[in-house]
Amino acid sequence: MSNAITMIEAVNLALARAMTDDPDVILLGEDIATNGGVFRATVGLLEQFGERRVIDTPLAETMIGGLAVGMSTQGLRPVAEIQFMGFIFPALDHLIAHAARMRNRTRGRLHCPLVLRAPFGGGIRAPEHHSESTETLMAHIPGLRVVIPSSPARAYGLLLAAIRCNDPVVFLEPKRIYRASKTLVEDNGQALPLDTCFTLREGGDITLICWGAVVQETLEAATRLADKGIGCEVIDVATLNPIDHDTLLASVSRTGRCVIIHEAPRHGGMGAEIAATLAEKALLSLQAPIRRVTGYDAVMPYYRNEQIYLPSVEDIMSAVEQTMEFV
Amino acid sequence: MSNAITMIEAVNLALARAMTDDPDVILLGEDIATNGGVFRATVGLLEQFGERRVIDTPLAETMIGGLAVGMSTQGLRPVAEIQFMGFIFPALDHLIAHAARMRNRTRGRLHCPLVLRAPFGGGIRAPEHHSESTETLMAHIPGLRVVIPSSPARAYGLLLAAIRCNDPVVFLEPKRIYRASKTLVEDNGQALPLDTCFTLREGGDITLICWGAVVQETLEAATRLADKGIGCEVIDVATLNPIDHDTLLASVSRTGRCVIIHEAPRHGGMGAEIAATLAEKALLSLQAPIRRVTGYDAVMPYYRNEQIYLPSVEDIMSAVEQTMEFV
Amino acid sequence: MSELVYRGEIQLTRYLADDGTPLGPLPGWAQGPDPLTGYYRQMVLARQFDTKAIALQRTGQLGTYASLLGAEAIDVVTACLMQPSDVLVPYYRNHIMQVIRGAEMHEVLLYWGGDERGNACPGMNQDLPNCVPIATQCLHASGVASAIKIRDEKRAVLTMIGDGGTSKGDFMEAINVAGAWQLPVVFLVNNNQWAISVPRSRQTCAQTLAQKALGAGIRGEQVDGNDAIALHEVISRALEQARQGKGPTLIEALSYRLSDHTTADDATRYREQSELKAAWEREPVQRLRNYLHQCGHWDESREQALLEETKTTVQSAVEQYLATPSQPVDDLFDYLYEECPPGLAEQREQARQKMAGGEHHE
Amino acid sequence: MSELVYRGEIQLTRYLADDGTPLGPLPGWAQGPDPLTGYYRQMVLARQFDTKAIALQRTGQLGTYASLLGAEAIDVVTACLMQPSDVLVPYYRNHIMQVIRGAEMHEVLLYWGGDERGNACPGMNQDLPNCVPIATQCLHASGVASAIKIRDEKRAVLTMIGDGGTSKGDFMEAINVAGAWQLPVVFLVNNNQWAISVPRSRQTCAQTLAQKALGAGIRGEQVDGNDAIALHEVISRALEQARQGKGPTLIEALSYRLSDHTTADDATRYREQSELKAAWEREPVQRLRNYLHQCGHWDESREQALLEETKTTVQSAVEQYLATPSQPVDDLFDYLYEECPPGLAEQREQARQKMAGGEHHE
Ligand SMILES: Cc1ncc(C[n+]2csc(CCOP(=O)(O)OP(=O)(O)O)c2C)c(N)n1
Ligand SMILES: Cc1ncc(C[n+]2csc(CCOP(=O)(O)OP(=O)(O)O)c2C)c(N)n1
Ligand SMILES: [Mg+2]
Ligand SMILES: [Mg+2]
Repeated sequence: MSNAITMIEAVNLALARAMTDDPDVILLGEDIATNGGVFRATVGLLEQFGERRVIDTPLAETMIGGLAVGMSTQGLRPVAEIQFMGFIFPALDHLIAHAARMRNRTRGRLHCPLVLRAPFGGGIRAPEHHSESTETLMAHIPGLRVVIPSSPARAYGLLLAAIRCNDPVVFLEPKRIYRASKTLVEDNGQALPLDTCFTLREGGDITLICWGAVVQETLEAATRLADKGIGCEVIDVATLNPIDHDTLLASVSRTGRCVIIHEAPRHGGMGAEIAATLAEKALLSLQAPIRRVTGYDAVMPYYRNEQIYLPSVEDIMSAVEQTMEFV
Repeated sequence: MSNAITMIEAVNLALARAMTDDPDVILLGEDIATNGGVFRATVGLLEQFGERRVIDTPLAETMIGGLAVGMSTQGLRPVAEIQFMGFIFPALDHLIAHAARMRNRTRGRLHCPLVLRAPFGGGIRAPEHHSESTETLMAHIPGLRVVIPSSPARAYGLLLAAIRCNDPVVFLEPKRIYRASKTLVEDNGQALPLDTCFTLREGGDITLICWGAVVQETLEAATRLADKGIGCEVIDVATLNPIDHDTLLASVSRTGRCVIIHEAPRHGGMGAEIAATLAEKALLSLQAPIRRVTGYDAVMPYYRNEQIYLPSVEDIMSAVEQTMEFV
Repeated sequence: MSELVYRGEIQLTRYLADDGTPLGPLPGWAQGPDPLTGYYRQMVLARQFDTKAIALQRTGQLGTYASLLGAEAIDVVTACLMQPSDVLVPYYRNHIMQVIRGAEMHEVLLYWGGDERGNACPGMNQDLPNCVPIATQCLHASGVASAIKIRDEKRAVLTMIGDGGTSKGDFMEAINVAGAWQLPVVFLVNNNQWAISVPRSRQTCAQTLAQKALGAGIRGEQVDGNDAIALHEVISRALEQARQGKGPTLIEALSYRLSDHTTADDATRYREQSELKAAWEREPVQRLRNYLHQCGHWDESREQALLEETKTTVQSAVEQYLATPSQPVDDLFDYLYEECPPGLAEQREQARQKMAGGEHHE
Repeated sequence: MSELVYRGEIQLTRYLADDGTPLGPLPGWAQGPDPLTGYYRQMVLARQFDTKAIALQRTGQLGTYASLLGAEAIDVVTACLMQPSDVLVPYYRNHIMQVIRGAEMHEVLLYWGGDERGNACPGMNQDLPNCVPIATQCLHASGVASAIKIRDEKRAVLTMIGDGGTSKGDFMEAINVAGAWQLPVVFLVNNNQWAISVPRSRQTCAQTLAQKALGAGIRGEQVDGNDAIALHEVISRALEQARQGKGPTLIEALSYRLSDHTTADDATRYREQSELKAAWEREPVQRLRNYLHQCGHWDESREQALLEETKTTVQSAVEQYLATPSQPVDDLFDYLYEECPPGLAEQREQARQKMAGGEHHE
């Protein structure tokens, strides 16, 4: 059966499916059980799977990270929720110092098949600390996989993949598009690959590389630019570590032009890694400098001004046009 | 009076000078008082400045970060030590969510003039977690300054600058070269700028950009390459946020070739930011792809194998030679 | 063979029954009209403010807002007992406390209206701004108290935290170091029984939150957080001990979150109406009004006048809030570093153009 | 008006005086040769191992090493009381514990010799590896215990931590959730009085570390960590309660770090010789030997035989350690992900060439 559902519903569907398929999958986090999560990602799962498997934790993110590490060494597959990415920092120690290293440290004797989910990004008029994009902090860490869906179908397929993966996965959900659109998602239990980008639109003039909520703006910009005769290839990177550089490289080698779009601050953002790798490996194909359309290197403003901070369709179009004009 | 001293002695000298000049400078950390720090960075300071200003804390890094934030809002200038960078993660929340934002959050009413010092990097045969380079995690954060000295004189001048700066500064000390050499350092109380790179060697053929302990290997490679007729310009970035892109750009525009060297993993390392910016702004000057010589995207191995992980003089020479051969 | 090496105890202080009648002899000061009528006036103001803020949110004129309904006595009594030279390190539910400490009411609205100026509050001196990441403020409070102790001053720091927040390491590290260093700080737990949807009983199996003090070796006590008289006694003593260099205290104030967690929350999803109803029988404003009525310090006409007066105060704050123009685009950039670095200045220029050009770049 | 709402107590258990004489009646089991002579044998082995490891470090054949001198009774008794199906979550000072749990002694040396295989220890089943970041292991222990509880198994988890580590939020969050969820876990604090150079008294003003349990609402007790009989009593009870679903226990074992913190440390910089000397009067190995002598379960000839035997055991482990070739370069890359991703495989190839070419590329 397939249904038109939102991205948050797709997350819920994938969780339910994973829990049905595998009794070792358990959920933990703040307000995820009775309340079904502050965004309702886990709604109904307590009723369906019981309180042994859908667990409201005390309020402590370091603890959530540490518990997930301990549980996963014993063969459980904890899917832990951090309520907002702005509160993930206390859990980083356990992700970096333990989850990412357990298999390596024990030469394969133990491993940490855990998933840490967190909504992230701006645009929902939330209070301070509820709108940041700090995926770089995790994507830079060897051993962690960092995955970001940008549609209901990819949320479903990638979350299933993340849960089944025997490596620790940080699964970041762009909450601005939790309910942006409904699309058909078949609950067929099929995972999507964690090691490939998704080409969402083909085009021959320029490659637009993006992830997260700005995939929407990027696609919109591509549509509008098509009217102006510019053919944009739009690629959703989706997995930021390890990155599927091959797909990106193939596209940019063909188009010769590239704009990278993300919401995180530019300085040291993952756009830099992509641009650096492309510039290294495709230098001779490049017909113009690779531009980045990103958040500013400033603190995410409180919500009144957040639209100034977020990359807009116009920002993307302008960057594309400038890149196209470069000779 | 100027004396030939090691880098760790220069750190000690700068701390003593700053404390002498300003009664608001206080030190806190684990084992920094009676023991003088596990690397002896703070040796003698308890005796000189008393236990009100040189404070052994309970064992808790989150606490060290949080205390420093609180203290600094009241006009103290805490210089906190994290014993090893591998234990900095619990303090990140206070750095990212508070220190980096306090001025912005209060529209200038309060600020956090704190310094967080931590030794970092590999090469001293230390146990697990004692050898990593995770500067990206802090350099990516708007509002934090990240400074890395690579000689006794720069340690002295940059640490003074960091302490006097009204922004929060993460001061990372490459411990492999704590005692690598002694050079003359004048205790003249003069700070070095936090917003410029340091050109350590001039050369016309290629620009080598680096920071931290590998500055030594880079300089050594440059010397050896000079014998082969390759003129290397060596630039120590020193401050990773905000980066002085102008100096880098000017050099690379001139040489047309560039290799970036750092110890941190490549993926999402700060080398990517530098390469991406150079490739964007100096594309037409580039005669060859910008290569990065870095740590692997793997966990830092235990010490028996750490030399495999660390960039070597030969690695740098080889990257330079390949870059020079590119046509 | 076992020997007893440690014993710790926790006391609960209360003076007024749920309906405002004294449970026994009261402290002398509580017989007169001051400071209790003053407290009462502020508590009513707090409640008016709260009602209005929720209305603004419901009509799209304010962002997500965290109500203080049920915490009026704790907020007001504490703020009134603090001296200007003391330092408040608030959490995100201390609206009236901040106003009493020097914030403008419209600034509080600006904060919840998504404007950084609402956290600036020049009137608050060295007080810290609102703190969203749970429990982190406790370490800041210990840091502020360290500064005071290092400088040998006679000032107290007070910080507030919710029941949920006491599960977090930051809180426990903060009370521990406060004990180790005998810092002049008071940790005030607003135990309103819920952390969003998680009840107090699920945070910890400790019978009281106050006993967390025993783990840190510091004084800990419980107080009825709906009882202004008990709050006054317990908090003033703790503040005074802090100022006198007699070390930190952890106070657990028993209250009840009468509202949803925030306007983004719907508490009917997870808690029983009956529990809420019962809590309304114990609430602080009515209780103090009853007591003041019994003493003859309050009557219906004063009540009406107060309602008028507070309505006007709130209304004028709302107007000032609504009339506040947004910050200029430069303000996104100019407060981050002491001096805006060149790269950021470039981005500021881009942002200026983005706004000026209505998004139309060349 | 105040009423008492909570009272908590901490007991200290000990059976043997410093010189090994019973302080009163002993448990029945402690009269026979077993398990005490077994404990004693392992404690002597531990000490031999420790001496040898330090010697290896001093001669450049081992990296920085953390001595267990003074913690032999805690390590040995605990390890012997744990069942194979229980899970150990060690810190970095539990060498003999790991050996008793199934690690090979040469693996322990490999770990301190900078080789990941020293943390692999296939013999340790589901036990966790050495943990360097202080206190983080406590949360892992609670996580492991959660898995056991979720699966409704009758197994216990035990984790160890130092006195210094009890100041860290991880520890406090771990004991709190263990209480909230009534997890089958034992937190064993090796209070050896020092955290590198920081004395126990500076970590906290709590009179005991055991009372931190009260803050979490769980059982807490002190035990003489130099007294094998007391350790056996207290730890076996706590493990059994955990296995029976009766919840967690925090045990503070009072010991003394007779060595430097690690071989990289020089304790004479910060602690008095007299304190160290006094501690040697209470140390666990001599104390148990004295007791066993008194009972007639031990004598000089057995002692000599044991010393010979343990020396041989240690020596052969050392030989095996020194004969172990380094890991191939691929091992830097192959254990990180379940499957090595393409980008990393490329780097592996570079590393292979770097090593093969003696650093000469192309
Ligand atoms: C570190 C962190 N985690 C999660 C949140 C999201 N959050 C905001 S309030 C709250 C519950 C707080 O409950 P409590 O401490 O009891 O305070 P109350 O709001 O009830 O006054 C949560 C989980 C947060 N702000 N910070
Ligand atoms: C999070 C963290 N901070 C600092 C260190 C450095 N360090 C290693 S051992 C130690 C002292 C630990 O003392 P204690 O907990 O009493 O254990 P002991 O070594 O005395 O057994 C410190 C500070 C660390 N390993 N981890
Ligand atoms: Mg609450
Ligand atoms: Mg210790």
